[in-house]
Parts: sequence; C-alpha cells; structure tokens
Amino acid sequence: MNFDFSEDQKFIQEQARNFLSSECSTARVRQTLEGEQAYDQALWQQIVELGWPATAISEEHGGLGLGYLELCVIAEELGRSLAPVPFIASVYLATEAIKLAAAPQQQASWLPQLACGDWVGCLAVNESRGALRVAATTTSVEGSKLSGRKTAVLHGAIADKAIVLATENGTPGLYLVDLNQAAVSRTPLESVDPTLPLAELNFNQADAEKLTGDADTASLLSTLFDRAAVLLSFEQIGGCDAALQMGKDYTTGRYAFGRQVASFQAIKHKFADMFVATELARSNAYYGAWALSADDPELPLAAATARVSAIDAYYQSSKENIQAHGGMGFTWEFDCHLYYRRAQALSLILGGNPHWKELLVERLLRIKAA
Amino acid sequence: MNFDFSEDQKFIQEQARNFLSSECSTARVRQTLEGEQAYDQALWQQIVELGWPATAISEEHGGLGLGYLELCVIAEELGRSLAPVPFIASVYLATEAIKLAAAPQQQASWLPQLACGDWVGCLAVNESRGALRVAATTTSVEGSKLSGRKTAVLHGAIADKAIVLATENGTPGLYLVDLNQAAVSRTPLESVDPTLPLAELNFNQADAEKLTGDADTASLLSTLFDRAAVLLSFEQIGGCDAALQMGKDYTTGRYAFGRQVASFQAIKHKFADMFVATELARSNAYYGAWALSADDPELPLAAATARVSAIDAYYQSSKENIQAHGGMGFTWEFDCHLYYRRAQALSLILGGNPHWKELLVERLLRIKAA
Amino acid sequence: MDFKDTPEQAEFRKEVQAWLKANATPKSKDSGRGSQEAAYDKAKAWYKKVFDAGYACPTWPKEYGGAGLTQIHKVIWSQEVAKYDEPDGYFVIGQGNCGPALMHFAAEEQKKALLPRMASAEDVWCQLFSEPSAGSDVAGLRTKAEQQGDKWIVNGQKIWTSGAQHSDYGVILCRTDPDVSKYRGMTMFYIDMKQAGVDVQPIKQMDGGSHFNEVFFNNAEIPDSQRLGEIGGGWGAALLVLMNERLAISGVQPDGFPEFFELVQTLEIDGEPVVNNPVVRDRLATWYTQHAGIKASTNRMLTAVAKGGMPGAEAALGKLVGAVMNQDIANFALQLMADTGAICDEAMAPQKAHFQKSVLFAPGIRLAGGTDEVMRNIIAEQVLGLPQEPRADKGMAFKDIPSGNQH
Amino acid sequence: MDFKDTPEQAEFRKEVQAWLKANATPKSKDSGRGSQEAAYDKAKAWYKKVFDAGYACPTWPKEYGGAGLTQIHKVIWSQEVAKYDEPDGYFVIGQGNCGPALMHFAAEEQKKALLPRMASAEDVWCQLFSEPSAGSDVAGLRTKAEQQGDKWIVNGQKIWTSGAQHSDYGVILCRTDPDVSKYRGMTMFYIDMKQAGVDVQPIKQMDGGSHFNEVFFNNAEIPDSQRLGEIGGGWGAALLVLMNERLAISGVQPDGFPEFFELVQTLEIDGEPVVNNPVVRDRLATWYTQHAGIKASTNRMLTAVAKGGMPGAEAALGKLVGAVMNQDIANFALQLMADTGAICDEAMAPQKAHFQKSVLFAPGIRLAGGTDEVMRNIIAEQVLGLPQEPRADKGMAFKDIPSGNQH
Repeated sequence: MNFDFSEDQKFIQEQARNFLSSECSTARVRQTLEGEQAYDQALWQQIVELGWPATAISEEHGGLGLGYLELCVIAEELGRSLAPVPFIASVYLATEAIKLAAAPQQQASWLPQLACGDWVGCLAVNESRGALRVAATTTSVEGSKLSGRKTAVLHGAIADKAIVLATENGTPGLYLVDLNQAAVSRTPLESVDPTLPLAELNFNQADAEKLTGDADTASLLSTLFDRAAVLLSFEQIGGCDAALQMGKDYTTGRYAFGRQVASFQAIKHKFADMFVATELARSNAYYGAWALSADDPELPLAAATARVSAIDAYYQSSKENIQAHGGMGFTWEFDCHLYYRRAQALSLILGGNPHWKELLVERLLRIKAA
Repeated sequence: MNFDFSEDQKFIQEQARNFLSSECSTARVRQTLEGEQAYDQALWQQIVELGWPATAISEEHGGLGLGYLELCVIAEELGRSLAPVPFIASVYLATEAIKLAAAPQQQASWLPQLACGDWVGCLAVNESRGALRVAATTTSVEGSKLSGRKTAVLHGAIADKAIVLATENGTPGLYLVDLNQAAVSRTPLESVDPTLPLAELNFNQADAEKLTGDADTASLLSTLFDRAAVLLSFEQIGGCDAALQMGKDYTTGRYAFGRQVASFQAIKHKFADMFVATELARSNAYYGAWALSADDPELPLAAATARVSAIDAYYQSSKENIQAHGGMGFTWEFDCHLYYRRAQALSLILGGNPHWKELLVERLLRIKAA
Repeated sequence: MDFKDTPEQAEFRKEVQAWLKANATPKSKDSGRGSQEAAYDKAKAWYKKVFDAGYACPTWPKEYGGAGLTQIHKVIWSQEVAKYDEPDGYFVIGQGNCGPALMHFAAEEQKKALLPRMASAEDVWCQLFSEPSAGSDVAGLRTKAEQQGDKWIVNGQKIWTSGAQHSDYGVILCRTDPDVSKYRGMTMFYIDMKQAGVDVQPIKQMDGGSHFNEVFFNNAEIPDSQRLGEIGGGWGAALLVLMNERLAISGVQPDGFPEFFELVQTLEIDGEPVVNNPVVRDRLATWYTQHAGIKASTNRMLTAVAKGGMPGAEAALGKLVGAVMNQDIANFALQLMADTGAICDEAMAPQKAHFQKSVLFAPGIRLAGGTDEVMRNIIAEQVLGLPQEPRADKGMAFKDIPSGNQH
Repeated sequence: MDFKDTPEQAEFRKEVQAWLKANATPKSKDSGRGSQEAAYDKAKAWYKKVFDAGYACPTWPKEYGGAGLTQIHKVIWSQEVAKYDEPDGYFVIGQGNCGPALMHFAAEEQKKALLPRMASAEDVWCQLFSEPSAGSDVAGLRTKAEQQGDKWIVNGQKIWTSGAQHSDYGVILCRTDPDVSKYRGMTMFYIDMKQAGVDVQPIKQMDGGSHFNEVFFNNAEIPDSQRLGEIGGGWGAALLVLMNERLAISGVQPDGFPEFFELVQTLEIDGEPVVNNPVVRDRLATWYTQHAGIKASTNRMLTAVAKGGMPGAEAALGKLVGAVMNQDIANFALQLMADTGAICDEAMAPQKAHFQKSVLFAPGIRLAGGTDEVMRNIIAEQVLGLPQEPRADKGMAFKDIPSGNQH
C-alpha cells in the first residue's frame, strides 16, 4: 500500500506547475475572461508541444504512454492556474471517448492526431436541462447524416471536431463530426466562467462518422464520465489550494483593529474549514486516481466520491476566499471571482452535485449488495 | 398589526417564570431525571392549583377562559425550567383532543375534571416506527372493548386516562380509556429524556368510551398536532434561551490563555449563531401563536414552520452549549445534558423533523395553489 | 398579538392600494434583476409622485416632508408597493441613514431646507464611511478634514459608496485628530458632492456591474455649519446612522427565497417539476423557515420601534441569515439545472438568468453593510453582551496603530 | 500510488488473517456499544495473546516488545482485527502516547524494563495532562511537583484521564516553576499510579457512563530518575506526546457512518427501507464522502510516516470531521425513527440502541482529545501557519495570569 504519487509523478507535477506559473498568470487568464479571445490558443500550443494531451495515449498511437496518474497531477496544476484552454473538452472527454468507443482502426487514425494536437475535440451530448439522459436523445442519424441540437457544449465554439451522441434506428451511438462544415452552426453561450466557454451546436444533415467500437454506448458514457470526474476533481483541488493560498496571503498582510486580519479566530477557523474540505477532497481524489489508473471495479464509486467532495470543497473554498477578502474580494480587479466562477463551471459539467450524490449512493449500495 | 404579546400576557409569563425559578430548580428536575420519581407530582399539584391546565378551557367548562396566547407564554416557561410534569400529555394533547373530538356532553363532563386536575391524561396513537399513520392503526374496538398495543406514549406510565386511536368497523376514532383497569398493562420505556418518560400500553378488551364529536378523526388529529406543534415550539425556545444563558454565564466566568473564554471569537460567534437560530424560531413561534389564537387558515403552515425551526434551534443551542462548556459540559454533574436530552425528546414527539419539513412543503404549495 | 390590520390600518392599506393601482407600474412576469443605473431616472420620477401623494418617508414628521405615520404604516406601504414593478427602498441609504442623522444633528433651518427635498428624491444623498483601509474596522478611517477658519478641507478616499454618482450630498465621517485614540478623533459632516475636489469613480464588481463607487476628495470644502455633532464626536454619530441602516436594510435585503420558490414550481427536469424532488423539498423547508423567520423578526422589531423602542442590533440577524441563504440558494438552483446551469443568457436561463446573476452578486451581499463576521460580532457584543476581543490598538494614538499593507 | 498490498504485505495479511481466525472472537450481528469497564479484563487477556504472537505494537522495535514493522503493517493489522469482536486500540493511550514518550526520553534500562510490559498490556499506562482549569489551555495546568532531594512531591488534580482506574503508571505533566512564563515552567515525569497519595475517582458522564476519571495527588512521590526530559522542558515533551496522540486516534475514532449505513438499509418505515428515501440518500452521500475522505487521509498520513515523516497536525482533521458527523448522524437517525426514536431500550431500539447511546456520547467525542475549536486552531496555526491570537498571558509569570472562576 502506498497512498501517494511517485517521485516521477511529483516531478512531472512540479514541471507543470513551474511552466504554468510563468506562462499562465491570472493576468493572462483575464485575456480570455474579458473576451479578448475565446481561449488561449498560444498557451494551448505550448501545452501541445509539452505533450500533455498525449499523456494517457499509448505509444503505439503516438502518445507518451504514461498513465492516468500523470494526467491527474497535470490536471491539478491546470486547475490551480485556471488555464483557459480546451484541455477538459479535448483530452478528458473527446480523447477518452475515442479510446472507449472507437474501433481499433479509428483509434489508430485519430489518437495520433489528438496526441500532437492536430485538432481540438469536444463532447456534445446534452440537449436539455438536468444531467444527461441518453434515452432522451433526439439528435439522430440517417445515412451518416446527423441532425439535431446540442447545448452547453464545453469549448464547442472553438473545437474542430465533436464527439456527438445521437441515435440511429433508435440505437444510441457516438459520432465524430467535423464542426467546420456548412451543415453545422454554432452559437457561443454566455457562461458563468468565460474561461470555460459553452456553446450551442446545431446540426442539419451534417456528415458524421460512427465510432464503431463494440462497447455499449450508455455504459461507455458512464465510464467516460467517471474518468473525467476523477480528472476534474484534481483540477478542483488545485483551485481550492490556490484560493486558500490567496486568502491566507491577503489576510496575513492586511490589518484591522491594529492586528493582522488572519489572526482573528473567525478568519483562522474559516481557513481551517477550507483546508479540511480540500484535504478530504484531495484524499478522495487520490483514491479515485488509483482506481482510474488500476481500472479497478471500485472506479464508479471512487469517481462519484471524488467528484462530490471536490465540488463541495471548491464551492466552499472559492466563496469563503472572497469573504475573507472583504469588499475587495467582490471587485473585478481582484482574482477571487476567477476561482469562484471556475468552481461553478467545474461543478456543473457532467451533471451537478445532486446528480453525482445519487450516483454515489446507487454505487455504494451496489457494492454492499455484491 | 402588533407582533408582540400583550402586557397582560407578559405579566402571566413573568409570574410563571418567577414561580418556576423558585419551585423548579434543575436540582429538582434531577429528582425525576435520576429516577427518584416518575414525574414531579408535587410540582404538578402546584401547577394545577395555579390553574395552568385550565388556561385554554372555557369558563363554561370550568376553565379560566383565557386563550392559546396565554398558554404559549406558560409553555415557554415550562420549557425554560424543564418542568418534569405531564403538561404536554395532559394539556396540549389530551385536553385539546377532547376539545376537538368529544361531543358537547362529553366535553361538559371531562373538561372541568381536566381543568381542576382530577386526572392526568395522555395521548396514545403510535404503534410503530416513524411518524403516525392513522390508516395503519391496528388497535381496534368491538362492542366498546378496545384491544391493541401503543408505544412511545408520553407520560403513559403515570397518566390516569388515555385518549386512544383505534378503529371500529374499519373506521378510525378516538376513545377515552381508563388506564387503571385490569385490561390495561403498561411498561415504562427507557427514554432519552427521563423527565419526559415514554411507555408502552397494552390493551386487552379494555373498556373504552368513544369520543363522539362529529369531526373526522384524521383531520382533527392533524389540527391537534398543529396546535401542539405551536405550543411545543414555545417550550423549545424557552429551552434555547436557558441553554444560551448557561453557556454565556459559564464562558464569561471561565478563563483560558489569560482571558475570558467568552472573549474568543470562536465562542462569541457560536453564541451569535445560537441566538440567531433561536430568534428565527421565536419569530416563527409567535406567528404560529397568532394563527393558533386566531384559528387562522394559515395555522397548518405556521405550525409546521414554527416546529421545524424550533427543532433545529434547540438541537443547535443545546449541543453547542455543551461544546462551549468544554469537558465539564459532558459531565452528569453539569446541567447541559438536561437541555440536550429535552431538545431530543421534544423534537421526536409528534413525528420528527423530516416529517414536519415535508408537511411544511405540502402546505406551502397548497397555499400557493389556492 | 395580531398579525392582521387594525381597522385604521386596513383603511390606510385600502387607500394605498387604490393609489398604487392608479399610479404604479404592474409587475411583468418573471422580471429579472435590472441594472441600478437604468432604473435611476424612473425611480426619481416615481419618488416625486409618491412624495406629492404624501406617502414618501411615512415615518418622518410632516414638516420635514414625511407623512407623520408609524413604522407599521411604512410596512403596509412596503408590502403593497412590493406588488408593483416600482423601486422601493431605492433611496434607502439617504432616507434611511442620512435623514435620521440630519434630524438628530442638523440645525432646524437646515432640516427644513434639506429633508423635504431628500424625501422627494429631488436631492439624492449617499453615505461616506468605508475606506480601502477601513472596512470592518470603520473607525480605522483616514480621510482627513482640517479646519481652516469656518470651513474644513477634506482629503482622502472613500469606497463602497452606493449611488455616489447620482448624489447631491453625502454624510461623511472624517479623521479630524490623528493624535488621539481612533474612536475619539473623528467628526461627521454633510458635504456637497457636486463641488470640485470630489471625484466619483465607479467600482467594477466581480459580476461586471457597478453599484458602488470610490470617491476621492482633493481639498474638497465643507463649511463648519455642515458639521453634524461635536468635533471629535463622529463615532457616536456614526453608530446612530449605522443602527438606522440595519433597520432600513433588514426589510429590503433579498434572501433569494421567493425566486427559488417560483423556480422549483416551474423548472421541469425529466418532464417533472423539481419541486416533486424530495431533496429539493428538504432544502425548501429549511429555507422557508429562515425566510419566514426573517420576515417575522423584522416585523417584531418594527413593533418594538413603533412602541417607541430603538432599532436594536437584532436587525443584524436578518442581514446575516438572508445573505448566506441567498448565496446557497443560487448555487443550489444552478446545480439543479446541471450542465445548462452555467448558461447566463437571459433568453435561455430560467427567470431571465436570475440565479446565474445571483450566484455572482451574492458574495457582495455577504460583505456590503457589514460582513457576516461583523454581524456575528455585533450580535455577540451588542445583543448578548459578550466581552470584546482584547484590543491590539487600545489606547494608541491613531497614527501609531499598525496598519500593514493597507492601500 | 497503489491502494493494494505489495506481495510482502499480502503475505503478512494472510498470516494475520489466519492467526485471527484461530484466535479471535467473531463479531456478533449488530453488537452495540459495550461498556469499557466490562471489556477490560477480556482486553488484557487478548493483548497478552497478541503480544505472545508478536503482533503487539507492530511499529515498535523488537527489543521493546514490538514487531519492528511499518505503519502500513499496523494498518493491515487494524483492518483485519476490526473484522472481529476484539478490542483494538484499547490501550491506545499508553501504547500510542506514553510509549513514544518513554522511547524518546527514558533511560535505556527503563525502556527495556517498561516498554515490553506496556506492549503486552501487563502494565497499563495513562496520560495525565488535562486539569479542571487547564483544558483547551493545557499549558495552564497547576498540579505542582516540588523537588526534595532526588525525588519530587506531587500535589494537585488531573481530569479526563482515560483508564486511570486500571493504570499501573501514568505520564504526568507538572508545574515545577510558577515564577516563569507558563510554557517554561513545566516538567514531564512518569509516576507509579498504585502508590498512596494517588486517588482515582471516576467521572460520571452525561450519558451515565464513566470512561474518564479525576486523579488527585496528595504528596505523591516521583523519583527524579522517572523524569522525562529536562526540568522546565515539559511543554516540548508534551507536544511530542500530543502529536502521537492525534495519529493514534485518527484511525480508531468513530464517525458513525458504518452503523448509519447499516441502519438505513435495515430500518423500514411504511414497510420501506429508509435508504429509498431521497433525503436519506442525500445525507448518506455527504457523510460517505467525509467518511471515505477521513479514511483515505489517514492512510496518506501513514504513508508519509512510513516514509519517515513525522505525524503532522493534519491528523486533527479526522478528529474534527468525524466527531461532528458522528453527532449529526446520531441525531438524524433518531429523527428518522420519529416518536419511537426516543426509546433507549436495547431490546427495542435498532442496533441495540446504538444511535440513542451515540446521541448522548457524541458530545464527548467533540471535546475529548481537543475540542473542535482547538482542532481548528491547530490546523490554522500549525498546518496553515496563520498568526496566533494576541496572547493576553504573554510573558507573564504563570502565577500572575488571570484565571477567573477556575475550580
């Protein structure tokens, strides 16, 4: 038993942290936040050159052949730095969807392209409010032409291709669709976190290629979401750490009533509670990371557990960091809201907290029954 | 609009408080807590002589002809002093049940007896776990002989008569049963608060007199519980006040790190939160008191609101009072646990918090629909 | 105890209802949060109408432009006007905070001249207390006023000033003596906001809006006749203003419940209104008890005031409870919408994206007018009488108090 | 990262499983909370068996009666023994707190003589730090030890001493110099608990039980050879003991989840298991994330210790989170049972009235071994490095520190 990352993995994390702290300051994040660009293309290019999207792609498919643990430590740093890039959409979602759903020859042709960043992918599954319900999918395919409407598609406005959930003769499947064809129209949506932008995609008889692996679509989507949930939980704890650090620094330097604000018990205990929530989330995330890397049968429960506690911890840490800052925390000028917005955005994709709590309980009872 | 009790009502409350603070010290409450007696008979006699059980009984029935508002202020003082008497069982439940369910001539004969304390009444309705479900009642009556088993009967071991829920030819009704007959056996139950003792009652062909008023049993029980919920909420806020006062006194006198424990923000904010919860509960209780006294259509919602917030406030106040005391709060010697036990007992009778929260929502939606 | 109107109150309500029916704009279904700036001119016009009808500042004496009525009448007015799409409590800071200060400290002719124009919103007033280095610790303020003959020269910066950009006058607290302990060296004035030397800059908030301002004073002038209270007596005067502020806001501050109650009945997931979800009902019950409790507490407080009592520090509880639940409600609402909850487009998100906007505005409500932590201190010390923290700056001359990285 | 055993660990686990199967008492279905007193003799006998088999104090060096294994082996042992109805961590305070103190401070021959008997539970040890006037502020203790030649005379009172009534020895912290500041005037010893002058009185708890004691010292004697560390160095020594205590308890402290998980699956209301109630599922999910998080956090900590690190203050979080959820779970469980939830009869209440007993014991868990508030201070100051409160007693001679109504 060893409940920690290896020295190699910690080295990768340190490298990632150093790179992002120099290349992805919050000043740079704000260029995307304030709409100067839809995402940070230059940063994304650097990230591609560092090979991060290739981390969990096998060498035979042009990847680095590292594992999910390495992807987890990178995720933590992307979350800490609020990197405004389509890493979630293209790596955790599109790439993993292809690994799970595509046939060998499809993987052989697409994964190398994703590994070297030839194109940015995204996942288009949601059509209505509430968490995804595969059975309710109305987007459909006839003769390899896909029609329908998808909403809340993460980075859907800038991605090159989308993995789209649609039904063909009543059977749900995943389809690769090039978003730069005339039969596809996209509308960027105003999002609570502009650095994780959403879009609505409309398909009108768009050319689509079915992912023809033999896994059942509903169950592979469930596995896909579990994998993403673990990776997201690392982005979330990275954000928790950053928010806590920000609050500590500010209140340690600021004085009220002739003493450091950070010396008041109300503030100290607030930070202690933020730390506790983050530490629980981190431990659950580690367990999820192990289950993911070991492809352990406990992954579904571990993923739901990691996700629920990461959502709770980031909401608490990001909102109480604002609170600890007092009035300045409510200003656009201070960075507090960047974490708060990110906490909201990360908690809502893949279905919000109540949805994952219910999944957690179902899975807990299933294991108990087994 | 006047959101306060009248001067007369405040005078009654002050009289009650003075009487109880001299006659019902916690030392005296402990005689019951520690099993020296099943309830404080002497205190009950004094209370009867003060006419408190007669407060909300009309003059024509030998009562004082005061209203529910007067009963509410007395309830607050009984809760504050933790009085170990069958006031809830005999006054809020048995007496009110008779007022709601008995025929005029039955009321004319029984209410005067209750007004002058000739006998102690109780209410026996529950048969199984969870909140009362009238439809699930198995206790039955045939030819005015009642048979069945009731559990968690408040003061059932010492009451003289019980109002029992039973079915006759499949129709539920309330029956007055003398508990001192051979066909009734009673078992005292070990209770979380020995000063509000519970009992199991077994009826084997016991003589029973049906309450022959014309109200529907299920709906009158609902009204009975709403009335009791408001009265209990006053006992609960009385207890909240006492617990808060106790915590303030102790931590103001106790020193740690060279300063008063009450001067630490962690303790001050704990008390502030107790005060806030209590104040919200008090305001909701006042609204319930008005709805009760005015027999306003909003009583069901007001009663559920008062009950839910009083349950939450007393749990918080009684447990955090222990916490503020530190180790001594966990001792038998200190009185903290008297309030904590009482908070538990008062929250569980009439069905616990989840049950009342659901009632609240049903009623809120019904009003909105109307 | 009577939660219904007396005959006289019922009469007043009928009269108000009739007048509103004839003069006020009806609510439009799911009207979202509008921008304060846009509503401003509309609000001024509306207030003039209200004033002319004699309903402005119901509790103020008639000679100062009020209606000479009780707090209860004010409640009735607020309840009725709330049914319309008209701003109530828009000028709450001027009328709620500055007005009482003038009534208490200003000379009779000043009251006669200024208060009616404040009541009619012809003159708009703001309150200038907070500073970048003096938030929770208001008494730490540094904006200094130096006496020159019969006037005072003001230099420094205020912050979080609502409506400063619209204001004609402001009630300002200044440091007039840095050599005595901080609570003894302050003085309160009212100042002409339109003069040179007063520069108002809007603050961009985290939600993108700008409800608040920074105000810079550069040799701005105040005639000594506009001093409110004694020289060095500013703190006592400020406490009186803040006490009135808590009473003023405790009624109008949003707690998020009404909008949430509407949402759960209209939002459908899987074709089912979410109000049928027991987890939603569980939250709904808890939040309703708080919502109802705040309302009833405020009314109990007003009853006390109507009976001649002072607004107590209890008012802090409505602010504390309402602000926290407002944020948690908004967060929970987005969680219910799941992935689409992050969409802020008014056209797509329920109730014109009320909850998405609220998630981003809610943190400010927990800070403005005193943070959660300050509210708890106020309750602990002023209501419960618990001892103060040992004071690090006790007895120090203001200029000697450690101040760290203040800017 | 690997949450599964290495081959060597798997081997060890198999061996432990086999030994337990042959020697340990199987769990009886829904075994409720037993009284500590009753279990005592059974526990001693059991520990002797464990010791003879070489599994006692797995992490201690062999020469001191341990097994010379790692923290991970200890975890494996705890996981396996937890499946049986045998007390694990019964002598946790002696072996977890006092043992390390001896190893660090005692003379070699003392270690050789005392530690093996501690490991085998032939000698039982207790820890004597807290006092009536020194709870959260342990360093405020007053029990004084005065040197007379080569021995010390002890007078005073300790409180909250678990197992003192069974103990042969105790590690005690005494005031040896009231004229210096409080942290510098303490010295640590170990004392013979069976001597005259040591009087142990059980404390009756609010739940009726007596897990803790008051210990009175009336001219009790300690040879100077039993001093642990330098004269006046007691506080540093105590911190080391407390650090080990947090590690020791963070594994074994109840958080209430396993019992609650059993309850919701077995308790039926309206003929339906309550686990089908979405409100219950909502709580279940939240509490499971905390339960799983505490477990995984403890294991991460042990990994760090196994790699040679010191047990950090992070251990405080398991205590803080577990104690609070344990109380809320018990309360919620009773609420689910509604009226019958108040019935404490083991024969009638689910799981032998576990939750009724737990409601009454839970407050103690939030206090024993450091209150919630102390845990938050420890995390804030020792983990997050936030500044201390300004210290009212700073630099004062102990005897001059204000102490109010202490008794």
